[in-house]
Amino acid sequence: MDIKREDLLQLYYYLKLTRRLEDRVTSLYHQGRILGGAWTSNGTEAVSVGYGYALEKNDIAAPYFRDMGVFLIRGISAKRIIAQYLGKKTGVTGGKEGNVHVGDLNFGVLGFPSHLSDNYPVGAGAALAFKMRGEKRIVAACTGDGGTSRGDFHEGMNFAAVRKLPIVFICNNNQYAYTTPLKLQMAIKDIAERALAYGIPSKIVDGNNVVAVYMAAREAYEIARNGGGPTFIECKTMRMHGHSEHDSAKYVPRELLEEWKKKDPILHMEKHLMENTIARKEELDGIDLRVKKEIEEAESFAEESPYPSPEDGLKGLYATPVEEE
Amino acid sequence: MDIKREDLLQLYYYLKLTRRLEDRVTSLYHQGRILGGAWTSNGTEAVSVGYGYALEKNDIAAPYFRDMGVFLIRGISAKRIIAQYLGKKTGVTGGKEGNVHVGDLNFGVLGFPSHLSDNYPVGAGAALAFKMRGEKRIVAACTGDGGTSRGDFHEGMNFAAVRKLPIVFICNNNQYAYTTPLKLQMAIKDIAERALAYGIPSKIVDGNNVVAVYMAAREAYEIARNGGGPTFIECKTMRMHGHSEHDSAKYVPRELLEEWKKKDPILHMEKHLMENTIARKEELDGIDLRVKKEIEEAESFAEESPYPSPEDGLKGLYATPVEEE
Amino acid sequence: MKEITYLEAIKEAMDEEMTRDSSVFILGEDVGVYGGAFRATEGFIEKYGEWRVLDTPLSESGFTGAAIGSALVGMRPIVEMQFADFISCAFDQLVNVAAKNHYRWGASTPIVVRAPYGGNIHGGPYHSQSIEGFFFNVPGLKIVAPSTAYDAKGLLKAAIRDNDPVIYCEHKYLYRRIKDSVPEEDYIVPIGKARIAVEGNDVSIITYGAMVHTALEAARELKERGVSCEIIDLRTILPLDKKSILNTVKKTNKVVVLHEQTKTGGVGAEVSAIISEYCFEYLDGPIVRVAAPDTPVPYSAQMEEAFIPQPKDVISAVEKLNRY
Amino acid sequence: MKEITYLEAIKEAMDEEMTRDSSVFILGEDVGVYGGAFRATEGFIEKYGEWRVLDTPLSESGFTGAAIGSALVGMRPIVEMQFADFISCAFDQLVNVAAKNHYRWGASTPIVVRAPYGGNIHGGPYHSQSIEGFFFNVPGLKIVAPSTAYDAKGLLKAAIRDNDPVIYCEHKYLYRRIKDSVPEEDYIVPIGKARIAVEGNDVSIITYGAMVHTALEAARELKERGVSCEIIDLRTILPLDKKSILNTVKKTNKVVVLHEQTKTGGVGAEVSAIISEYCFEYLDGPIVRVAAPDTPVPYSAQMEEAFIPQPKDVISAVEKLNRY
Ligand SMILES: Cc1ncc(C[n+]2csc(CCOP(=O)(O)OP(=O)(O)O)c2C)c(N)n1
Ligand SMILES: Cc1ncc(C[n+]2csc(CCOP(=O)(O)OP(=O)(O)O)c2C)c(N)n1
Ligand SMILES: [Mg+2]
Ligand SMILES: [Mg+2]
Repeated sequence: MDIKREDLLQLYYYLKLTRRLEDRVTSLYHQGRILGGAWTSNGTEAVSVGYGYALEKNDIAAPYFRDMGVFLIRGISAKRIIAQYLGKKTGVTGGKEGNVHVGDLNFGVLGFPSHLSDNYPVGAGAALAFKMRGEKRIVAACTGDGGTSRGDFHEGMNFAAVRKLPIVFICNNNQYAYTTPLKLQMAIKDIAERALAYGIPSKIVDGNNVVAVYMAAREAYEIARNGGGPTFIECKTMRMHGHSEHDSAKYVPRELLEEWKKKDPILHMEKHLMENTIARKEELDGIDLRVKKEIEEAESFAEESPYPSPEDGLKGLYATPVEEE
Repeated sequence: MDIKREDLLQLYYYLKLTRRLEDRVTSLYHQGRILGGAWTSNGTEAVSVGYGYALEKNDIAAPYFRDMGVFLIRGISAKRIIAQYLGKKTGVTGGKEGNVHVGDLNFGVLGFPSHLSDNYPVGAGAALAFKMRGEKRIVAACTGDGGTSRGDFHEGMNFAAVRKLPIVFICNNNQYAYTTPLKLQMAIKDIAERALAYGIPSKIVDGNNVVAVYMAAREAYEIARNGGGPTFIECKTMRMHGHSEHDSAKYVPRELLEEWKKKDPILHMEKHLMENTIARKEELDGIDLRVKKEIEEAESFAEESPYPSPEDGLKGLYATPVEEE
Repeated sequence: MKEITYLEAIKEAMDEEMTRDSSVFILGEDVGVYGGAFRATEGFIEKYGEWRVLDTPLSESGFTGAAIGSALVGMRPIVEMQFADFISCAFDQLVNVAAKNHYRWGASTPIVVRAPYGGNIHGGPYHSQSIEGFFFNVPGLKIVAPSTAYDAKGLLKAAIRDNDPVIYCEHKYLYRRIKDSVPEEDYIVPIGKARIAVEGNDVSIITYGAMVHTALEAARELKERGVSCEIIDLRTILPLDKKSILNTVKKTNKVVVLHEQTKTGGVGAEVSAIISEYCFEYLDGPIVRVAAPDTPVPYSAQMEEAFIPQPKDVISAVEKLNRY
Repeated sequence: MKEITYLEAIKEAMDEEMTRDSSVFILGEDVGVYGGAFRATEGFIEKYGEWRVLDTPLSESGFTGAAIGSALVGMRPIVEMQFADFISCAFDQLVNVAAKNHYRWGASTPIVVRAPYGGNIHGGPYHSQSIEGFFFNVPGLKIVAPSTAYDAKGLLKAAIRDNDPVIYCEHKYLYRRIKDSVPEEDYIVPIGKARIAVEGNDVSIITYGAMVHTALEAARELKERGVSCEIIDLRTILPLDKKSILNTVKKTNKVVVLHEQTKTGGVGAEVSAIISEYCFEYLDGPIVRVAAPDTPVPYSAQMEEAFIPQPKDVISAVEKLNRY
């Protein structure tokens, strides 16, 4: 399998878009302009961008909360995301939800329920539907290293394995679950070992190399799409911010951060593109400029958007409301 | 490790006691004298007898519902068990519970909650307490093949592995979960592969060979007792009755049953004892006679026992009742 | 019209809906080859194949989650809990995923969870629970609990066609014990509508599920003693049919609320609260609840019988109230 | 006496109990090095070591189950849910294991589950839930919900010493927002006893948790308008202190029940039902409930404020009732 130049540039664009969007969110948070918390994927953007970009239009993503790249790639705009953070009516959920607890079926993104790994079985169910209906669509479901300790991880993986469903399970192993390091989460070396329990083949990829993530995902998607069943992909990376923007992550050894800083996924991609003369500095700067503008516009849009009305909160409980006479 | 002659005879005795007790329960069920359902371990008795007998007095068992051998070995008498089935006040739970949904801390047996594998984390918690207090006690927790698909299996195993707890996890792999064969439960060959996900060493033993189960358990208990952490033991066996006594198990291929009938754990043990001249036929017959009498007495005891009063059902909700003034 | 049992009604509803709509399918433990622990899906796998009648691994959260996921992309799954008691293992998926999808991000989750519930079958604490209380304070779910074959069929069809997650409480005690008439042709019983099971003037008995039959028995006896009871069968528990509740109170002015669920925090509390909030001035006496005591469901016959509300308990509550 | 915050009270209670009794320990996500998401256990791991303050894998059912197992063999674990919302993942262990152990087989399960709950903090649907409704119909559990630092400390101590499973609902909104006096010496607040927060004559407001402060604010305003409110702080939700509830009704004859939990199936329904069942004749008007609407907790400030009952809602309910 190889990858086209325009795809490489698109990957770069989405890495940048994700980074700049979340950096902006971080600033807004520190300015006190975001109501609730703010979680970013800083340092790990290659995971969501890589697996998100490898999806085809009719596929479905069942993401978790550090998957900003997926939301953007699928078509949930930066505008709606900043509006979401600000609690605006134009946010992805009209203000019902904050931050990345979102989804939009128009773009093939299942909502992320805060409860980690709930989306593993849910994703498997979407894959089941595709298989039952003979559709050539696949699902990519993602969770964090922490999420792999949950029962729903187990039940979702096992169900998908038994029914050989067209789903690929991704794990963003950023080495911490909030403050809890891997060694207090599991007694194995690689999270990929978890997949052995289900007879699901697994791969370990450099989660800071967006091309590697993309290629691994594409390959696994092809297998799934052709009836080969699930794959588990462990992306090894490192969370470079605190768990959320209020957390200074003092519990993470500074050396570890220093080490991973050098492996930054955007720097990595820039180097890759330039050293292989795929793109010149100026071209990348051009992309960055585009991104910058897009984020600025998104912010203006969000700022100018109205807040929902108090009554809006009373609407939408049921898809089929029960009429009171 | 070797095993004393008297232990071998005790293992034989408990196999017989378990079989005869459950055969009696089966008859009572078909006579309509048992209120609810009746589940037996017929054909798989070597599992619970083997792992139960390997426990030491202060250890704790966290069994599941096909572990009659464990209940008996720990000291919950056949009397109380039949009384339990009949809903008598002298039953293990005074009539609150039926069948094998029982436990008794006086004998180091944690109650079995019907929800399969709930006792994996619960067992791990007891092991945690032993480790925290520096006690040289261990826990043996058991579930069925079906139970290994549950989230609590995953969470309990993982927790025990991370904290290297003194617990041994047993799995009675009798090839069916109610009517569901292994291939619809998991996409792996051996359930022992599940243990790889936690870094827990595993063993596969012939679940119809009580000595093999006993020896494997004893060895694993020693490791756990000495700080070596958990082991997972898969006992391969075959459920020879229906799921419960109302179920004729038509969905199980007859040939499979024929094949396993030859491997009956009691026949196996008799052969072992006689061929190795550990015991003569007469001695085994003597044991059988003792067992028969014990069951007869147990039944009389149960039959003659009173039923609880309606008011008994209102008692015992709280350990510390909240006084209403 | 034809006479069928409650269990047959459930079976027919599923069968007809599966024939009508290819997006309807069933999953759960042992629903395939065996046809389910209570045989509600007997013969289905032969008829619809193993991809529309799925035997799942023993993992309630996993297969409920899978049902939700399939529903989000257009399927209409029916999840069978082997016993309602095991729904506790799927609690998180139901409460935090299914119930909140539509409110949070506008996605409809048309799943039905069949929950064989209730006691009086000597099942003991783990095979007899009434589970509606687990979900009664969870906005976004719907809960129904039929008491007749007619309603069992019509409500299940309505639930399958509904676009929201519905917990369908089917009472195990009624499966083969009751029989009544259902039309030959397709029909539904709308979610959210109670029915008047018996009209009467002196006291209202508001109830649902197996207790409707307990109420009927009590009412027959009371009639002989000259007390005329109106029995309201709620049918839908969430959301409650407020109007029917208030109407009967306005008519009789005296209310007994009856359920098999334990008393504290039961559906009866809400019914009572609705009444005293919205038609207090019509009340001619206290609102009396007849319900199970606050304990698990005991196994022994003596204790279980004392646990489950009996006609005599209803009779004495009604008589006391009638004398008030 | 000294002034401490609600959060400090929780911290002190745990600290003192851990010092007093070596069988008390804490487990949950990030309770160790970090001291918990809300810093309730800050410094504990240094003081008590990593085997009494356990950072667990992300697995609520697993570590709640482990807590139960440890309790069965003599420990007194305190389980910290990172947010109460995640207790849904441990529902089965709490409802089917912890709650039923004693009834079923006589084994006591002294665990405390700390559940940081409630809204008004812009947490949205998954970080703002009131979870008492999940457990309110489950016999065998105890549920407490303090509203002051004094009660937070005393009830937590009582919960730790109690031999039954206790769900300790600590309201996140109150953590650092309220402060009050607690004694220097050891004390407990008994489980099962409500308190009169304010004495009054015209209308009773029965409530708990953060809403006690909403009631206080409303009562101050109402006093100026000449209406004297009695405020009952339930403190224990399961089992309810019936006597205190009935006493205040007998005194004022008019009741508003107030809670942040959604209305249908809330604690208020049970309070209302108890009143109309046991002291109907004392009632001079309908029992009015002021509660959150039946939806998840929305994120945006405008919608969240409308969701959470406000003093003005209480005031208008009381005034309407007072005029009745
Ligand atoms: C079931 C559940 N329990 C607790 C939480 C609270 N929580 C939010 S994120 C988080 C840590 C997640 O770690 P991980 O899965 O590694 O993802 P990461 O944040 O590192 O990307 C926790 C404990 C949650 N979301 N879900
Ligand atoms: C969580 C849960 N779901 C469903 C059941 C109902 N049930 C009782 S036994 C059983 C099959 C168990 O299979 P397995 O674990 O293999 O044990 P076995 O009966 O074969 O010994 C089922 C589904 C249960 N006890 N617990
Ligand atoms: Mg992580
Ligand atoms: Mg089995």
